Amino acid sequence: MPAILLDKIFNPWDEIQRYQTEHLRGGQYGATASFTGTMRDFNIKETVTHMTLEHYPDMTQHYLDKLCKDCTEQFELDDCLIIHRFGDIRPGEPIVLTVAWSGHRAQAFDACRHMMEELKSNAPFWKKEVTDKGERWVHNDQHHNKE
Amino acid sequence: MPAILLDKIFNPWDEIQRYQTEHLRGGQYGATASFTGTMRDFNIKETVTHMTLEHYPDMTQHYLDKLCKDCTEQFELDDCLIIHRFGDIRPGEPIVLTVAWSGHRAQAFDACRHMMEELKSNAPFWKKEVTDKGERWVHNDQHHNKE
Amino acid sequence: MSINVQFFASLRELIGKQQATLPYSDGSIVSMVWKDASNGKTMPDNTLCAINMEYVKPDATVHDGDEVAFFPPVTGG
Amino acid sequence: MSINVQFFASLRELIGKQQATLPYSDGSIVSMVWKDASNGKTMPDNTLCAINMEYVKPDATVHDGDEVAFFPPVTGG
Repeated sequence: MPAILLDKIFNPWDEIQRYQTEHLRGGQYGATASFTGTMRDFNIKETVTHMTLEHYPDMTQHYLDKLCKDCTEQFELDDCLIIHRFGDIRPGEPIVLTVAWSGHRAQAFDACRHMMEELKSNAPFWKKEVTDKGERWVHNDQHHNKE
Repeated sequence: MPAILLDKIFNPWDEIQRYQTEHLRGGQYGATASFTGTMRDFNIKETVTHMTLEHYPDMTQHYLDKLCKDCTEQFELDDCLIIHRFGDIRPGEPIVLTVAWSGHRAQAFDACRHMMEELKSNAPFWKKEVTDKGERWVHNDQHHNKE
Repeated sequence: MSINVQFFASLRELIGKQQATLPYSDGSIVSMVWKDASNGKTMPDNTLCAINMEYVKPDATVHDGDEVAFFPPVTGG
Repeated sequence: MSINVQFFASLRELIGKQQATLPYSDGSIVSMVWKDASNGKTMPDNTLCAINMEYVKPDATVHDGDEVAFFPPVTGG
């Protein structure tokens, strides 16, 4: 049940597949729920070239590790996975992946969603838009990606 | 927003990736929620070698097509995808995949789950266990896969 | 003037056939189609019925040329 | 006898530094650490505070050797 912070583009489907192959047994889990958040090019003024995602490395890692551990217990998961980008992100690139493996679909869905909601509310990440004229911090009421 | 009935094993992650590449534009969607239901080897008596999934081809296709169409409208999705097996299925193999692409995570989660709940309640499929001593129909209160 | 009847899963095995063609009678309803196609067997309580791929109640009216299907609770997904 | 203070995102820019080391004073609380480290700037209303990677309120007690962090509402995910 790892939480992985990445400063490079990643392919969520390859990561799920790889994690499953390496860490789970084929017939063990009956239900896999996943969520991928991607940077949209939509709603972004044309001058925005990319986003920079700042984080508080130790606390972010600590927070996400604890979130994985707590979710696994609370929802009785077989396993879970969180991957989150930091650094420069371009439109169309995945920002976050949450995955829950469980024996039961309700738990898988609930856990996957809970990870996203908790992460969006509490994980120490801050988005900044980079434009050709300068930079500006994204606020919670702006909708540049999945929100 | 296709619903695909398959009589062969499929890789859900490859299918999501392929569908996304062929039918969606990179920065269009911000949120992708997926659910995969897999046949467990757990809780199944050792003599069960596989399951056979019977369906009512025209009605099943009709039902799933309508479910995709209705979900896309109801949850204002960018797109959705359902893949469901029929025929012989072995432990560890995926049975069903539902995916929702949306601008917003709540809609993606809600739609993905709604597709699964509706499908499990109403799509004309019937599971039969095949053992070395014979066959028996699975009832709703049995838990051989993600339920 | 006929009706195409389909049975699935455990009902197919109960009735002993997958398909039957019945003559259409004016004013026929789904439960009458069951009776005729099943040789008078009792319809199991939880039986689901469909006309032309849409779920209906056993008292739904059948029309000439309809496909009427009977099956047990579904267990897909 | 010291405290390590960290500022992130817009607060880093507001304060003009990422990090500060303050002498530890007995009975110190988070809001006092802000005051000392920020040269008396007003703490923005929605500021979040953490001690040693755990969220705390501004009136939480600080201990010698703690890492105290200040940052704006998070916008990850």
